[in-house]
Order: sequence, then structure tokens, then C-alpha cells
Amino acid sequence: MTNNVNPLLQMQNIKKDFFGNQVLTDINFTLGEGEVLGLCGENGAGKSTLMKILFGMDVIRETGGYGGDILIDGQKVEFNTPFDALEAGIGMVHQEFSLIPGFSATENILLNREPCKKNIVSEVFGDRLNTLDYKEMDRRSSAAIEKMGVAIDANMVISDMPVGHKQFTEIARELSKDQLKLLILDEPTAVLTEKEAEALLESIRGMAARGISVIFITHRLHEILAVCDKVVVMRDGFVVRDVPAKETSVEDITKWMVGRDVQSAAAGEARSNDGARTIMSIQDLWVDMPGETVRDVSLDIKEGEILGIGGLAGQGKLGIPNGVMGLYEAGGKVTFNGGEIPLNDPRKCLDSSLAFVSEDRREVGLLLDESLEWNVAFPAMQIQEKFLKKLLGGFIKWRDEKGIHKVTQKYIDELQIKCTSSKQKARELSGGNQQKVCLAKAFALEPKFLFVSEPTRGIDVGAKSLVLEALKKFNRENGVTVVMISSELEELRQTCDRIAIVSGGQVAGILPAAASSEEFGLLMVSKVI
Amino acid sequence: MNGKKNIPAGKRLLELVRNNAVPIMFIIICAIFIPMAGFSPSYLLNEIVTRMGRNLFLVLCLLFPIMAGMGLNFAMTLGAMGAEIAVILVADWQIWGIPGVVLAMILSIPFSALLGFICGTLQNMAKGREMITSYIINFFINGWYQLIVLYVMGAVIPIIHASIMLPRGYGIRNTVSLLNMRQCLDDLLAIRVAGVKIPVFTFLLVGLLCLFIVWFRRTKLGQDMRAVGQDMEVAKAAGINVDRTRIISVVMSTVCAGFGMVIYLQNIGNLPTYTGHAQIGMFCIAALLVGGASVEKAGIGNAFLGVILFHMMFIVAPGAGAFITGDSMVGEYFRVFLSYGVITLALIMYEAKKRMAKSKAGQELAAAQVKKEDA
Amino acid sequence: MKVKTRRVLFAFLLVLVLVAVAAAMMVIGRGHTVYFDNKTLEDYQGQTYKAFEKVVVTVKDEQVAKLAKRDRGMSIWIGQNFKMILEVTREKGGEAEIHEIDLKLPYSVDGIVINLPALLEELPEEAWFSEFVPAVTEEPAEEVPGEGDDFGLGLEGELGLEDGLGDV
Amino acid sequence: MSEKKDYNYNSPSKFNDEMKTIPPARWPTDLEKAQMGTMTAMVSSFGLPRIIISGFLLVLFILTPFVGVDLPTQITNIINRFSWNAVLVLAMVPMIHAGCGLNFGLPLAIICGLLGGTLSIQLGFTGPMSFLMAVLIATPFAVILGGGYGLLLNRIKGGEMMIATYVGFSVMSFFCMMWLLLPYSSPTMVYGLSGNGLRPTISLDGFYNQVLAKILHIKIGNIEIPTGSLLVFALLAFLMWAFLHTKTGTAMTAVGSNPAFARAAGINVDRTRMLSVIMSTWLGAMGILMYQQGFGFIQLYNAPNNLTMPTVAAILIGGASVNKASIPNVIIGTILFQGIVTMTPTVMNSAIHMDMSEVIRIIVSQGMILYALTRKTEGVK
Repeated sequence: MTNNVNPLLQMQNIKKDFFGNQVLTDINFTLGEGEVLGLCGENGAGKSTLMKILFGMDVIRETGGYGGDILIDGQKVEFNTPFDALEAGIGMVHQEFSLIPGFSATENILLNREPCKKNIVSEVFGDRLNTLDYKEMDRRSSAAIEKMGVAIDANMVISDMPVGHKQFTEIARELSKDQLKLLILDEPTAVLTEKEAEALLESIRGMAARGISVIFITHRLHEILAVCDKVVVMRDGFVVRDVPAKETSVEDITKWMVGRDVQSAAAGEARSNDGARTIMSIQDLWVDMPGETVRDVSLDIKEGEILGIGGLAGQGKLGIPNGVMGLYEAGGKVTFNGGEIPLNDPRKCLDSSLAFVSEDRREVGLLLDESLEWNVAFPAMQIQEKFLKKLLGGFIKWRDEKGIHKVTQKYIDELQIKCTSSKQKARELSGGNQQKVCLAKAFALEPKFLFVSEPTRGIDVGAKSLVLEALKKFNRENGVTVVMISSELEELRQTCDRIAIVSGGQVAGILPAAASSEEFGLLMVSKVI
Repeated sequence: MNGKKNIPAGKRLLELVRNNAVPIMFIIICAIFIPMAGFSPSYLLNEIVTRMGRNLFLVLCLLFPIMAGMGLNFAMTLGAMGAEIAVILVADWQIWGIPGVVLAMILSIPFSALLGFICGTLQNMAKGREMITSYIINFFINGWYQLIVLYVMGAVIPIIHASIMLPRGYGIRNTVSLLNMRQCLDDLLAIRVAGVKIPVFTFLLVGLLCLFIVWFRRTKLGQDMRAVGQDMEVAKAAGINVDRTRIISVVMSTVCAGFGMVIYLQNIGNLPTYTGHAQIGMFCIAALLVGGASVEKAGIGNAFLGVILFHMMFIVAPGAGAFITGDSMVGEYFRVFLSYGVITLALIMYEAKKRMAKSKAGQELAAAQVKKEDA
Repeated sequence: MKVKTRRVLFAFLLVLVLVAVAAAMMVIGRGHTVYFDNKTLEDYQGQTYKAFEKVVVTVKDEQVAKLAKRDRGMSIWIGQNFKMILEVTREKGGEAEIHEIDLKLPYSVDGIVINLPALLEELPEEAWFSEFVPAVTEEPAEEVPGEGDDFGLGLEGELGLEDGLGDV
Repeated sequence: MSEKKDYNYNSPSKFNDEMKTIPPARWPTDLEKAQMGTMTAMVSSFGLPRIIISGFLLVLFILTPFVGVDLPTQITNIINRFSWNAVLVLAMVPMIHAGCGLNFGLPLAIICGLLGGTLSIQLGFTGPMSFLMAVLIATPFAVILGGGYGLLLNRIKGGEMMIATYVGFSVMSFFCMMWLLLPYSSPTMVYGLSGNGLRPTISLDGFYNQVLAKILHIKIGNIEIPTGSLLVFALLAFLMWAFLHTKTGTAMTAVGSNPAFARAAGINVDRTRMLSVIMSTWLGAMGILMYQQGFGFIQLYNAPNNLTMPTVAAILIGGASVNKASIPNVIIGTILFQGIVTMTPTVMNSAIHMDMSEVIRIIVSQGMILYALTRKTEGVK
């Protein structure tokens, strides 16, 4: 196969760990010129990390580099910055838009690569004072747009554009680079309408025909089958399958994506709570949480159970607890314990014995610059007037430092939080210990109902199991209903009784924890927008 | 956005009024005050033309940092200080007339460029609060300016003429007379139309700066500056050196402000050594805002309209105040109040607008639900 | 690389041009105040040169002074090549004679006093030339509040750091 | 329509979070800190500018006897000035705590105090009673104006400091008109000739000049101590300290430390901020009344502006940052700043016959504010 011509891209034994946390193990695949490769996998399977390595993103270098070799045209390459990668002919369209809102499509397509004309001033003060060559800019941008094959208005200002056109502008920008050999598209269709997505697929075929290779990452599996030459499926940092697209189907891919050894999971612990009464009922909930929009969720939660909420990133699973707890603007109806809970008012939720451990530890979950004592005791003090001494007949509510110290110490022991003392600043703890502090904060409220959002995100294996055990224990011993939101299906299956899968901002279905991976996988991609 | 054409004319007018609330407010104020103040039209016109020549160049300097997204920037005050040091030296060397002005401008370049570089570097350390930082920098550098002018000049830097020195033998007097370069630029090519003296040459310089700005926007650097101004992260990802671009914009602002200050001083004909620059920044910003500019968007037109309206108000307010209350001081205070008020208002509107955009998405989602229920 | 050298060269040239312009400005822009004395010069090398009855001094087509005996007039001049036209009436009722005078002013002197009778007698420089030394006024007429913009009241002053009327 | 978000939004993607939760570099343990050497540790915890300022003041103190300046007089001056200014500096604390940044809108608070003072005199009160009435009258103004100010600041979160500056200016220039137009008539206050409009400087002799300072006034040798003033400051500082130990005070600190956390914990962030602004305004009003009773004059028109920068600088010199401040910061800061203000003119003048105090004051205070603004702090902008 590679007698005289090397394939465009070869990935050989790529490894990556984040401080001992292995996220990629022995990744191998090749990509020929003009080929389209579909890359799929669950969240956290390692797709993004792999692409970041390929694109030379700073985070990779900052976190200790990677192992293995990347070969382009048979030559080993090492990209220290994205600019090196661009130089080598790799282009990437990221999930986040990288466009200047007040510039036209043309200006964005040629951002920082504008063709210029020399003038007298630039002779003295440098090239940056060259005047822009608007004619040449127009020519190049229209050439790029033509190459893409999707018509967009080159003179329209980005902020006036529909979302799809922004996406196409980004693609056109990559195509306008003459040296482009390989284009990485990270979930490009997520923001497109069906028609636009169709146009994009057509455009990918066009690029391939021109000899540009494409790596196409998407959750819409039928798109992969429609356009790709081969499919690489990743799971838990491994490549689990590398097959020609012709020889596979959506069902197969789904199975590979989520399919783990069902036996190994501790799903056996799951209990059936059919008889229990409904403690919380969510109806027609919408939440405006950027990137995690909830469109229309209705969900009943039984008393005493652990309900898992899973789904792919960006589909809205995180929006549910944030919306119910009033942190993001929301609408709909939520009843708890027989009474309706007003939305958009965190205080009312907390007053009705709900508690929430946010997925965003550093921004929402912790007072980073304050002591652990404050972090643990604060909500309980404010909501339930715990740890307060009443002076002058309750007129003055004095902070009870001793009580605070005691409760903090208790949770430090119970959750094995590693710290120098309960007076240490939260900022100085590691991620896992910070997460435990967040749990302690919620436990100190002694709630009837607990939302836990991504409790194991970014913490090491040891801390992970500790956190999950603590949650289970809290549920079992105190009879607290727990709703756990996680991107990791496996973790949900170990911990939860039932698992609801959110897709496209709606509940796609609820399955018992023991259901097969394929079933979950199908639900996850069922309504993806 | 697509539905723009469908909006009825009345609504569009309302939109227009809302977007230009500040200039319209000032037009109304001026319209009310002018008859009260009772100045003759030719006097008013003369004053306005003089003040345009005096201030326009300075106001235009504010456009560079705005272009780079650094908001209304007091950096220009530093340029003014640089120019003042240059002017003091030139006055001491007794270089008069146009040569004096030219020399002062050239001499001011190193001073204002250095100060601009310092200011830009500090502002890069305080991204997100550039305006307050530049405001404090302006006071801080003013301390050093005073140190130099009050203690170093005459003691370390030789000052020849006792006439500009404090009697104690070092330090510069409160006022340095620039009688010999007074209005020498303004008088060059000046023409009189119906009793109104038009300082053609000064306006030519202003026009030159305008042309430069227009041209500059079309250069690579100008394009980079606008990109940095709109989204630093994206600009950085595209390979633009964000910090450097920002510093350059501040330096351009200070250097131009140095020229502007020389023009300003030659018009006035004396240099108030310790107070000359103190309020330049404040009033140029107010003028620009009155012209309808905002913290993130300003053009040459805003500068022209602003200078006319703002100074019109400034001229007529004391008279009008006296007319209304019988106390001329009230009018004086009123115009100061209006200047501060307009800046406050513009800043508040800018910050509030940033928050407004947020709740829009929520309304859309709610609307989608309602639609679903209807179906 | 080559582009860079060229750029450095151009930038250097620009600085050079600016410095050159500045230097030129310093030469041609040097201002002098010229005083004309219509005074009798007593006993210069044994001779006395009497003041004229009346001298009219015209500089740059502008009549700057009309000097009677013992009068002093003044004019400002930018540059070192001073030109003036004198209309001299030597005796009462006499005919006015016109002299065009070119003088080289020394660069370093601000104020120059010219004794007209001596000058017109074409005596050596030391006879008619002297430097004007201004008496240092203690505090010159406290600033004519220029016709500045007279912005804002008070705020200038002490930049917000004045603590009160005075220290205790 | 699922809009992809722009860069500055914290994308909830897993990868980013992994990045975020990696312990930032490595935090030095206490032991390591001890090993770092006391000197560097002190510098890092105390801040270089503060050390320079303290050192400068120390040098001034050491120089004092050598240049023939009377040390007790200097100390008396510092104590006096401390008693005038400390409450004003204290007024910075609540707003910093609630994350509203440095209160550059201090003139607003001062106006409230001025209204209290002038109205008290206008209503005919004299002696200590006039001070009490000034406090009482200033209070409702502080609550109302502070409330409005708080409402405004809640609408512009993130841009507080610049807008506060201009709110201060606007209110001050508005009241410049008011001092002329309001129907004051007390002959001690209005212009003698026209009979209307307040004078820029009003003497407080016979009113509340030194009323607090005279209480329990102590004289030890050449050192005089205005005990009453100090006690009042101590009382207010104690109340502030106590407040920060109550439930509401704790909430305020949390709001300043991390508003998102406070909101998630059910705190009404806006109301807490509003409370802090009102407290700041009231303390500012008290501060100016204390200042006046020590100084002996009411200063109107543009005078309120003159106190803003020194006050902000003082608390920063005391060790506060843009979003953290404590009572010790107030005390240390006021002593250091006022020490420099009083000592530099006399000592420098005697030592080198050059009065550079004004310039030094500007450079020190503005430099300190600049240092605080350019330090990397999270939270308030």
C-alpha cells in the first residue's frame, strides 16, 4: 500500500496523560490523501485531546506533551503551536466560533493573512502599515467560498449572519489557505440546519475530490456513513475500531462507542423504586444555559432513588439541574414534595431542602479565596441559620466559629479531604479534594434532595470512587434522593438506579441501569441537534 | 436582522432617537440656551470655529485606543504632558513662531511615545479595566511630571531664562508665556469670512489627521487593531500579537495627542504648567461622547459633531444660567455638571447594554414552548 | 534579512530627518528681542554721538517704534538676519533720511540693545551693541488668565490631593 | 437553535475542565514558605510597595531628630490626622467586601455628610448638639442616595469603578449648583454680600469644631491625643468588625469573593451589594463629619473630590486589594498614609530645604492604586 507514496497522515502509538491520568493510549491510524475519516466516540473518549495533539495546541505542551509520533507525508513532525500545524497544511474548525463579530465574511476568512500593498509609510515603519488590497481579498475569499461549494455572502458582517453561515465562514477560512492538506472538522454540523448540514456534506465530498483529506468528528452517525471513507471509533482513550465506512452501520458504531463489558459494571446494586412516590416532577422545562440548552424536559423523580442523567455534551443534561436550581434562566413547572418550586430563585429551592453540587467547581462551587470552613458551612449558615449564635434575643446572628470548625473537621475526616487544616484556602486543594469540599457543603445542608452535576469531572481514579461511594452512602443512610448528572455512562450505571438520557434538550428515554450499552447509545444520539 | 425592512417608519425613528440620545439631548439644550445667553451669532460662530481648531486634533486622538478596544482612554493626557515638557524647553530656548511649534512637536515625540509605551504596558496588565487604569495612570504620571517640572527643571535640566522659572531658582512658574508662538499656526493662511476668523492651516492639520485615520483603518495594522478591539481571543488565535497591537494604539494616541496639545497651546498663547493637561482628557472624552460615540465605537463624525455641540453648550451655559437663576456661577457649575453627566450616562448605557443582550436567548426558548403548546 | 536592514535604514533616516528638521528649526526659529535706543552716546573714544530728533523704525513692513530723543523702542525678530528700515530725522525740522539696515544677531543673546546714533555712524560693534539684561521681577503680573477653555472649576488645582486649607 | 458560543464562554466540555482542575502549579506548603526565607516571604505577603512606603516612613522617623524637627509634634499631628481620616477609610471596607471595588464614588457619601452638617447649622443647632443633629440628618440622605447609587451599581456590574468615579463627579457638580440655589439663610454660612449661596469654607467654631476630640482629651508631654475622636472611630470599626462576623456580613464577604457561589447558595446578591453601598455611603458621611469636627471647617463645592484618592490609596497601602479589605488594613493604611502626609513636608523641608511632599504624596497614592489595579485579581473589574 505504501510502496512509493506515504499516506498523508500517520498517527503512531499516540499517548497522552494529564498528570498520571491516562486519556489516550496507543492511538494508531492512517489517513490517505483525499480521504474522509469519521472520528466518533463518547464524550471523554479522547477525540478532542487527540485533535488538540494533532493541531499542536498549547494545552498539550503545557501539560507535559504527548508520546508517540505523528507523520505527515512520511515525515515525523512535532507541532509546538497551532501555527506550526497550519504551516504544515493542517486546518481545524473548532467547536467554538473563532470569528470577529464586526468583520465581514471576507475579512474573517483572511484574518491576519490579508493580502497587502506596500506604501511609503510601510517602508519606514514596517509591513504592518501596508495597505490592505481589498480587490485581492475579495478575489481570494470568493475563491475559497467557491472551493467550499456553499454560497455565503462574502460581504455580510458576521454578527448579522445565521449560525450556519458562521460555520461555513470558518470552513472557508481554512480552505483559503493554499497549503491546506488536512482539514479537521470538530462537530461542524451541531449548529447547522438539516439543509445546511446536507450542503456541508456535499462540500466535504468536494474537498475530498480536490485531494484535501478531512477528519470529521460528529455525533450524527448517519452523516459519517454518508460521507466518510473510513470510521475510527474511540472509547476511553483507545481506538476500538478502524473500519471502512461501507462495512459498518449506525448500530455497530453505537455499540462500539459505548459498549463495555456490561458484566464488569456494578449495576447490580441498582434497586427498583417503582413503589416509591414521586418526590419531584419536572414539566416542560426550558433552560437558557449557554452551550447546554434545555428545550423541553419532563421528568419524574422517585423518592429515595439515585437517578442518573446522561447524554452527550452540549445536549442539555447540565442545563436541567442548573435550571431547576435557578442558576440559569428557566421556564416550565417544577413541583417538589407536593409544592411548586418557583424557578429562577435559588433561595426558594434551597429553602425547600434541595441542594446542588455544581459541575463548575471553581466558578460556582467554591469560594476559592476563603477557608474550607467557610466553604463547607456557608450555605447551611445562610439558608438554615446553622452555625450561628443568636445574641440580643436573635437580633444579632453571630458566626459560630467553633461550630463551623467542628462540622468542617467532621467532613474532612469523613470524606478524607487532604488539607493542611480546615483553615486552608480552597484554592490550594487539588481537584478531587475540592470536589469533596463541594459535596461536604451540600451534605452540611442536610437536604432531602440532591443534584450532583459531573461529580467526577477532572479528578483522579481514587478520588472518583471515594466521591461516588460517599454519594451512595449519603443516599442509602439518609434516604436522600439524588440526581446525578454525568457524561460518563459507566459511572452512572455503577451508581444509579435509573438513568435518563438527554438528547437535543429533551429526555430521549429512561432506562434501568442494567440496560445494555447499545440501548443507551441509541438514545444518546436519537435527537441530537 | 433580516426583518429590518418590515419595521414601520415610526419605530425606526424611535430607534434612531434612542441610538443618538446624547447628541439630540445636547442639540435641545443648545437650542434652549442660545437665545437665553444672548450672544450674537457671529460671536458664537467665531468661538466655535476657534475651539474647533483648538480641540479637534486632541479629540481625534481618542479614536486609536477605541479602535483597539481599550475604551475611552486617558492615555492622551500623557501625550499632553509630553508636549508640555517639549513646549517648556522650546520656550526656554526661545524658539519662536512656526519653527518653535514644529520643534515642540518633534521634541514631544520621544516623551509621549515613552509615556504611551508605559501606559500601554500597564493597561495590558489590567485588561478589562483599561479605563479606570488609564485614569489612575494619568494621575500617577502627573506626579512624575510635577517632580520633573517642579524640581528637576532648573536644578538638573538647565533652564536659561529666569522669566519662566520660579523665583526660588528651580522649577517652572505656574504659567509659561508662549506669546511668541501664539496662534502662529492659526494665523497662517487664515481667512476671515463675515467677521469669523477661520484658521485654515490648523484645519488643514486636522484634515490631515482625519485622512490619516481613514487611511490607517485600511492598513494591516488598522485591521489588526479593529480585530483586537472586537475580540482579543480570536485575534490571538489568528496569530495577531494582541499586547503589542494594543500598546501601539496607545502610543499612536499619545504621540498624536502631543501634536494636538502643541496646537492647543499655540492657540491659547500660554502654558498653564500644572493644570494644562489635567482636564484635557476629561473634556475630550466628554466631547466625543456628546458627538454620539460610545465606549466601543467612535468615528471622525462623532468628534466633529461632539466638539461643536459640547463647546456650544460650554459657551452658552453660563449666560443661560445667569438668565435663569440670576447667578452666573450656577451656569458655570451647570456646564461642568453636564460634562460629567454625559460621560456618566454614556458609561452606564454601555455597561447596561452589555447585560441586555443576555436575556434575549431565554425569551426565544420560552416563545418556542408557547408555540409548541399552540400546535 | 535584507528587508530588515532596509527598514532599519529607513527608520534611521526618518529619525535623522526629524533631528535635522529640529536642528534647522532651532537655528531659524531662534527669537530675539531687539531694542533700539535713540540716546546720545557719551564720550566714546572721546567723541559724543548725539541722539536724533526722531527715528521711525520699520520692521517687516510694520512700523514698530517712533522714537523721540532718549526713547527706547522694541521689536521681536525670529532668526539671526535682522532687517530694519530707519527713517531718521537728525535735526528738528530736518529732512528724513532712510536707512536700510541688515544686522547679524548673535545666536546666544536674547535681548539686544542697539544704540541707533552709534550704529548709523558705523562705529565698531562694541559701541552700539549691548545685551539687554532683564530685571528679574519677583512674581510677574500674575497670569493673565489666558483665553483658555477655562474648563471645570477647581478640579484642576491639586489633583484631588489637597487635604484642606492647610496643615494643622 | 443551538448557538455555539464564543470563546470567552467557559465551555463545559470535559477537556477544558480537566485543564482547569489541575492544581495550579503547586502551592507552597507552610513548611516551604518558612524555608523560603523570612525576607522573601515577608515581601510576598506584604507587597513590595507597602514595604517601600513603610521603609520610607521609618526613614523619616529616624531622620526627625537629626534635622531638628520636634518628634512629639509630628506624632500628635499623625494621631490627629488619623482621627480625621480613619472613618473615611473605613467607609471603603463594605463595598470592597461586597465586590463593588474601590469606592471612587466617595464624593457622593461626602455630599450626604455635607448636607447633614449644613442643615444642622441652618436649623440653628450649636455645640455638640449640632454634631449629633448632623449625624441624624445625614443618615436618611445616606440611605436614600446610597440606595440609588447601589441600584445603579447593580446594573453595571463589572464596570463599577469608572462609573463610580463619574457618579461622584456628577453628584458633586450637581451639588455645586445646589449650594448656590438651596435656600440656606444662616448668616454663618451664606455669602455676606448677597445673602444667598453657601460660602466655600464655613468655620465650625461654635458648632461642632473639636467636639469629639475634646472628650477625654489627653496630653502627655507634648503629645496630645484626641481620645473622643479615636473612641468614635474604634466604636465604628468595632461595629464593622462585628458586622462582618454576623450572618449578613458573612454573606457580604462571600458575595465579594465569588458572586456566582453566593447566588448558588441562595444569597440575594443584588440586595447584599446594595446594603454594602448604603453602609459605605453612611460611613462616608460619618467620615466627613468626623473630618470636619477635627479640621474645624466645612468645605463645599469641589472639596469632596479632594478626599477620594487619598482615602482609596490609604486602604490599599494598608494591605487591601481590589476585593479584600479588613479593619487592620484601615488602621495601618491610615497611619502610614497620614504619616507620610504629615512627615514629608516638615522633615524633607528641614533636611533638604525642598518641599516635595505634594509630589511624593501624588506618586505614592496613585502608584499604590495603580499597583492594586494591575495586579492579577479575580473577580471585580
